[in-house]
Amino acid sequence: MSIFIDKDTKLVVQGITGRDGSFHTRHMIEYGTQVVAGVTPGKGGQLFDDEVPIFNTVKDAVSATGANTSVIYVPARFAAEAILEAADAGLSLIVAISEGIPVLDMTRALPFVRDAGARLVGPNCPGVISPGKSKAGIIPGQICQEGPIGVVSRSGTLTYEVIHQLSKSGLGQSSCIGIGGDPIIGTDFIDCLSAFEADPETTAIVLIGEIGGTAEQEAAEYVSHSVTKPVVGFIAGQTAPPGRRMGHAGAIISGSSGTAAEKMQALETAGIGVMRRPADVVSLLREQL
Amino acid sequence: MSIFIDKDTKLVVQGITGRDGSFHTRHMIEYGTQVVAGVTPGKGGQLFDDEVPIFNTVKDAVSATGANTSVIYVPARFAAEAILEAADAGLSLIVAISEGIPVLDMTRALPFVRDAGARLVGPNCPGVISPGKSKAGIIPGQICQEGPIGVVSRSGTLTYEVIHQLSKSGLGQSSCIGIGGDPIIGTDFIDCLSAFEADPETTAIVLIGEIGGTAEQEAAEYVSHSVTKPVVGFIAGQTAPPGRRMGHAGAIISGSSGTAAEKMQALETAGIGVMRRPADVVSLLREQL
Amino acid sequence: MNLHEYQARALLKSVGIPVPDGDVATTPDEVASIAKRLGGTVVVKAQVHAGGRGKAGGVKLAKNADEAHEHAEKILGMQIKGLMVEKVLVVPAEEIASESYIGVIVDRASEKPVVMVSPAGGVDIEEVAAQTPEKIFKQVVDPRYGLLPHQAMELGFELYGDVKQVRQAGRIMQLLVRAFWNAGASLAEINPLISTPAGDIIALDAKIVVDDNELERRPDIAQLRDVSAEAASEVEAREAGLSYIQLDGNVGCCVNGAGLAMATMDLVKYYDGEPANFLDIGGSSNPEKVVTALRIITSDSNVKAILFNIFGGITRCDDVANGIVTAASQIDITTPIVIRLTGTNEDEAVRILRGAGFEALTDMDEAVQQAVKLAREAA
Amino acid sequence: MNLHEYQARALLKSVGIPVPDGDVATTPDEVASIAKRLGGTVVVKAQVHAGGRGKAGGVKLAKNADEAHEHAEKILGMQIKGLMVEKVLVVPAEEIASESYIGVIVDRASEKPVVMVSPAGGVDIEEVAAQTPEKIFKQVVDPRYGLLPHQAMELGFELYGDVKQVRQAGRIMQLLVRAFWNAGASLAEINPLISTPAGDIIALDAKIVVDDNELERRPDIAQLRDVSAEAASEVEAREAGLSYIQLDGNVGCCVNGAGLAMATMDLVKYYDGEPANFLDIGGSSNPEKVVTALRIITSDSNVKAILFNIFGGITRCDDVANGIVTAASQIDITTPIVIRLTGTNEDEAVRILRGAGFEALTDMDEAVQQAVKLAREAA
Repeated sequence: MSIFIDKDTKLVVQGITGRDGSFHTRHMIEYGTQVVAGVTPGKGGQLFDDEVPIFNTVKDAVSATGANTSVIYVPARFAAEAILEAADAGLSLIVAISEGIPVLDMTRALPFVRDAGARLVGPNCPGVISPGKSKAGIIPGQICQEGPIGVVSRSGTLTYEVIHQLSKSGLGQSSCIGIGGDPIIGTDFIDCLSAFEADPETTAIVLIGEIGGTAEQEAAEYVSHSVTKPVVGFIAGQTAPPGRRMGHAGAIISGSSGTAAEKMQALETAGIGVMRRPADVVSLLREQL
Repeated sequence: MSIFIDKDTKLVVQGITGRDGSFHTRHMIEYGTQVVAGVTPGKGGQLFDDEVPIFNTVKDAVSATGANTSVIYVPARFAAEAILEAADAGLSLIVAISEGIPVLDMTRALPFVRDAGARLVGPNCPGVISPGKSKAGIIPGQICQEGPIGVVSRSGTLTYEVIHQLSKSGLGQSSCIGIGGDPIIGTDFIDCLSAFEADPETTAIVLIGEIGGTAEQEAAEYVSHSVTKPVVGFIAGQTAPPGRRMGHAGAIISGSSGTAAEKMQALETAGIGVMRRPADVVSLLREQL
Repeated sequence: MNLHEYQARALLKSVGIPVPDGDVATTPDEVASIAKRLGGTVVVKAQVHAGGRGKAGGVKLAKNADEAHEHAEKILGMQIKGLMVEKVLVVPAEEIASESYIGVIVDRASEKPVVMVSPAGGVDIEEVAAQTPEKIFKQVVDPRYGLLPHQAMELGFELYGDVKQVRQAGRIMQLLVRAFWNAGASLAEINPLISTPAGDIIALDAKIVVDDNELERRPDIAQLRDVSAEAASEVEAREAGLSYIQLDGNVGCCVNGAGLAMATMDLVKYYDGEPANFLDIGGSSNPEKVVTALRIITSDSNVKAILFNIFGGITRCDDVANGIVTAASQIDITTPIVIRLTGTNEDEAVRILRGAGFEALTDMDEAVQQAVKLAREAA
Repeated sequence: MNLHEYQARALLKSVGIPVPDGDVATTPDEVASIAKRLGGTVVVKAQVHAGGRGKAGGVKLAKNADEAHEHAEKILGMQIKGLMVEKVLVVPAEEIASESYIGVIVDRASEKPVVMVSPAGGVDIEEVAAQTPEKIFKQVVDPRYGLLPHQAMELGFELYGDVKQVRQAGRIMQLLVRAFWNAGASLAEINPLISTPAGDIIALDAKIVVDDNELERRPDIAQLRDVSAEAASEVEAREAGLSYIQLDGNVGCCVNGAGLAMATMDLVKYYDGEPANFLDIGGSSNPEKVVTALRIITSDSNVKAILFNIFGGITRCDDVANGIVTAASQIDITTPIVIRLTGTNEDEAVRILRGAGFEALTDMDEAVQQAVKLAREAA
């Protein structure tokens, strides 16, 4: 088992012929993902790398291939519309990798996605990987290993660092979800915690947060009453100055709210093992398992 | 029993101090309706006719009085916004009497009403009356009589004519619903047929349609498989020329569709007794009861 | 309210939809000068609210300005389906590689605007829908989002194979939805939408129907109304707040409420009479409206009997009675009048009418039968 | 991106929000001439991206043009929270009957913009929220509908008793939401929104923060950026596509990915060091970016050791290694460099680095500890 994606995931890649799209499509296929279609308007009827059929529209791709999941690599200025197209075509899972989507575009796109009954992961995220099964996004497959740890994170390379520490120590992962670093995202910590809690293969959960907003505090509150599995957590940005955007649009301390200290406090209060540094993940998990 | 409104209906009147609003509020109170509040921005704190408290906003009216139903008499250019305000305030039933609301306003307002979980009756309708219990709208109370006949209609005075025929013959009504003469309305024939079918007090249903659109055909189809009670129907506009709007915005034959002949045919096919003239309602009902 | 082609194309142009150059004219000289300016072959098109202008001789090709002048002389002033041609549109004749249809209508079923497109353009779209429905493609527009780019593209791929043309057509669809919204339309269509041999997509003919309820808040659109294209009596009625449609019969009807007005006409027919009109005086009780209504009905020389059918609700029967009495004193009415009144203030109304020598009935069937009989006797 | 008050008020004015007359100036003479034109008492306000301008002496009342000139001489060129004042806004002093707050922010919880209002205006709204939360009223805005008239009225009734003022304030809220949208803002606020003794409602001070992701499609807003209000190194970084924030420490950090960059800074601190900066070179593998990053880090004289922390995913370790080697050949780097690389093309990277005389580590903790130690030794 795993969450969100598995062997049955049939993926359509929006922006398959773009620079990022083609690069990562090859990696996803190499990893064993069922990439059933690509979409680039005007290239309908062609084949990507002589194997993946390209369609003009997501709708065409879905009706021809039965794709159930989309991954989006189109440039930021077209990405919100790509999300709408995916939702409109009836996909149940949409993974938006694109970074730099204006937040107001997302305030308009999200109600559409929710009305369509789809799940959006991202935007501005590394995507989802269920080691040994399927990958929708950019998380390097070679650092992952099948196993019982669920990983959910607002970050990209920091997540790889943590996954790397886990795999090095023989702690494989059920699924790793990058939920994205923007202020408004489709899937939050709680959605993933709830899915990991329900996933019989997952025995413990790693939560990687950062400064800005209150998502980690809400996740901690949720863990305290609704998650029975051990959870360990990390918060990046303990040394970040207030009022400055730390790369991610969502990583900003506004006034006195959204600091790492308050988040780490919330995790501790909820009984979550708090990592002081990424390398702590292994020892903390071993303690709890 | 009755449908949509009854003795427990607590009504707020939007536009209570306007010409139409004040006139009909008095009639509704006289009829025994629980008119618990009125709304006119800027007149909050005053009393209407020394008895009904006026509020600045529907939200205030609801929180102070527990109103569950609104009736709207504001001018057409403000009416769609009044509908949104009522839905936003959490009312479960909104009866919009106002005539002349642009149809594009309604295409935008209706999704909002539906998302809020409210039922809209109208616009451009005479409203709802449950004889002996409550009245939200402008149907003259004195022509109605308590009894077992459910009446649903796209028209105003034509409905009064039919109710008048029924009452004269001792056939009282459970509820009478004017669904409105516009192309886009909140509650359609099928909603009312389904409610009448479920209402134990209603033993037979009168459906009054007119030219334009396909609502009567769909209602007939619905009756054929989902209504067990006797239904009789009338279609106004047998002599209407094509392409001309017959008063109501929705009463227009476009090309060859929406004619009275095709609608009467559909009613007959569904086993509905078709009235040739309003006065036939009594004899047809007597046949079927 | 229907707009003329030249008005509709101006609205399309204002949102950025490509339309051919050209202009509207009311005289053959103007037509010739436009044709001269445009150069080459032009089309002279009658501007009337009627379909089938081409078959009726209202659309003509002209190789040069002189020929355009000749055609204009014939077209201006001609009658098409009973409507006098007072204006013509002069545009360059375009070379056509393909013809499509795109339109936006308010759809009752989805409760939203719907964009309809078809690669079978240039012909009556209702016929396409009836004969080859598989050639019609639809997209419901959520008014909270407008026509989304991918939805426009999806439709565009049904019309064209080349992605550049798909994008052009998609853009035009989005602009058409905007024009539809700007005008407060219930219908906006381009038929045909053509592609030229050079590959450009152009709107060759346009039709827009505006929702009458929008006119109050859109004075710019309201002033496009061409009263010369309507019956004078209908214009007068509208200005008085009455809803009136002239028909061919001899029983003049004056009713409160549109449904009851239709049912009254139907009942006239049921009793073998012919209604002369649809007339709804509306819900208000203004006696002045009744006077205007009677003036309009009596000005129709076909009318041989007048039938009032009033069900008092908001409308007060005594107000209507006063209106009838006032009208009778102001207008010389020779046509017999049958009056049916029931409901609010019925008794007072009967008293007023009797005082002025009118009879008043309370039963609708009885009144209609009497009016039909009187009309037959007078004919 | 923060806008200056004078820029924000221009945006408010452009959508129709009433703001006082007035203008921006860069010299005392300009200030005097604006004050003269305005007549009466004026306010001279420093234009800097910092709160507490009043307390710092950056906002002064002047009874006439001469006094305005005097004040301007002092304010122009002064430092407020480390920022030099280069411009002042000169506006008439308004008589104030009441002060309110209205603002629009993007709210993460509702995933939508939220309008916040408070009758306690003119003071820091965060303090109001902390001390007297019952004085803050909120309305979530569905971006598909905008702030609806009744929602604006509901908020307006929380601020004013008079329905005319409620309508004015409600209208201003709707316009503020429009300005927020037009600017691609993440925050737009008017504080205070005042009522005058005559009853008018006016925006006396305005603040707008723009979402950086909006700037690409809004060149009109992007050109409002005041680079003089930013550290030169941060401007250079942004233009090179790097995300850089200067801090006070001595360990310069160069990392791929924002989360890992923060975690690296945190780890420096964990090992008792002080990070000199946040620097994210992003996901791409362009060696040029690495060169620019090194140039920026080395230009900070506080930096005593440089730490690279690269987790190769999309970023290829060999590209980063090439960047480091190129930079070392172009820039005279005397600061010790500690390099940690792991992931994509790690082996090739190590080969390149060793070839150029650099050591390469693979463990993050080890690298951080070494960099902290080197910085301490050099200090």
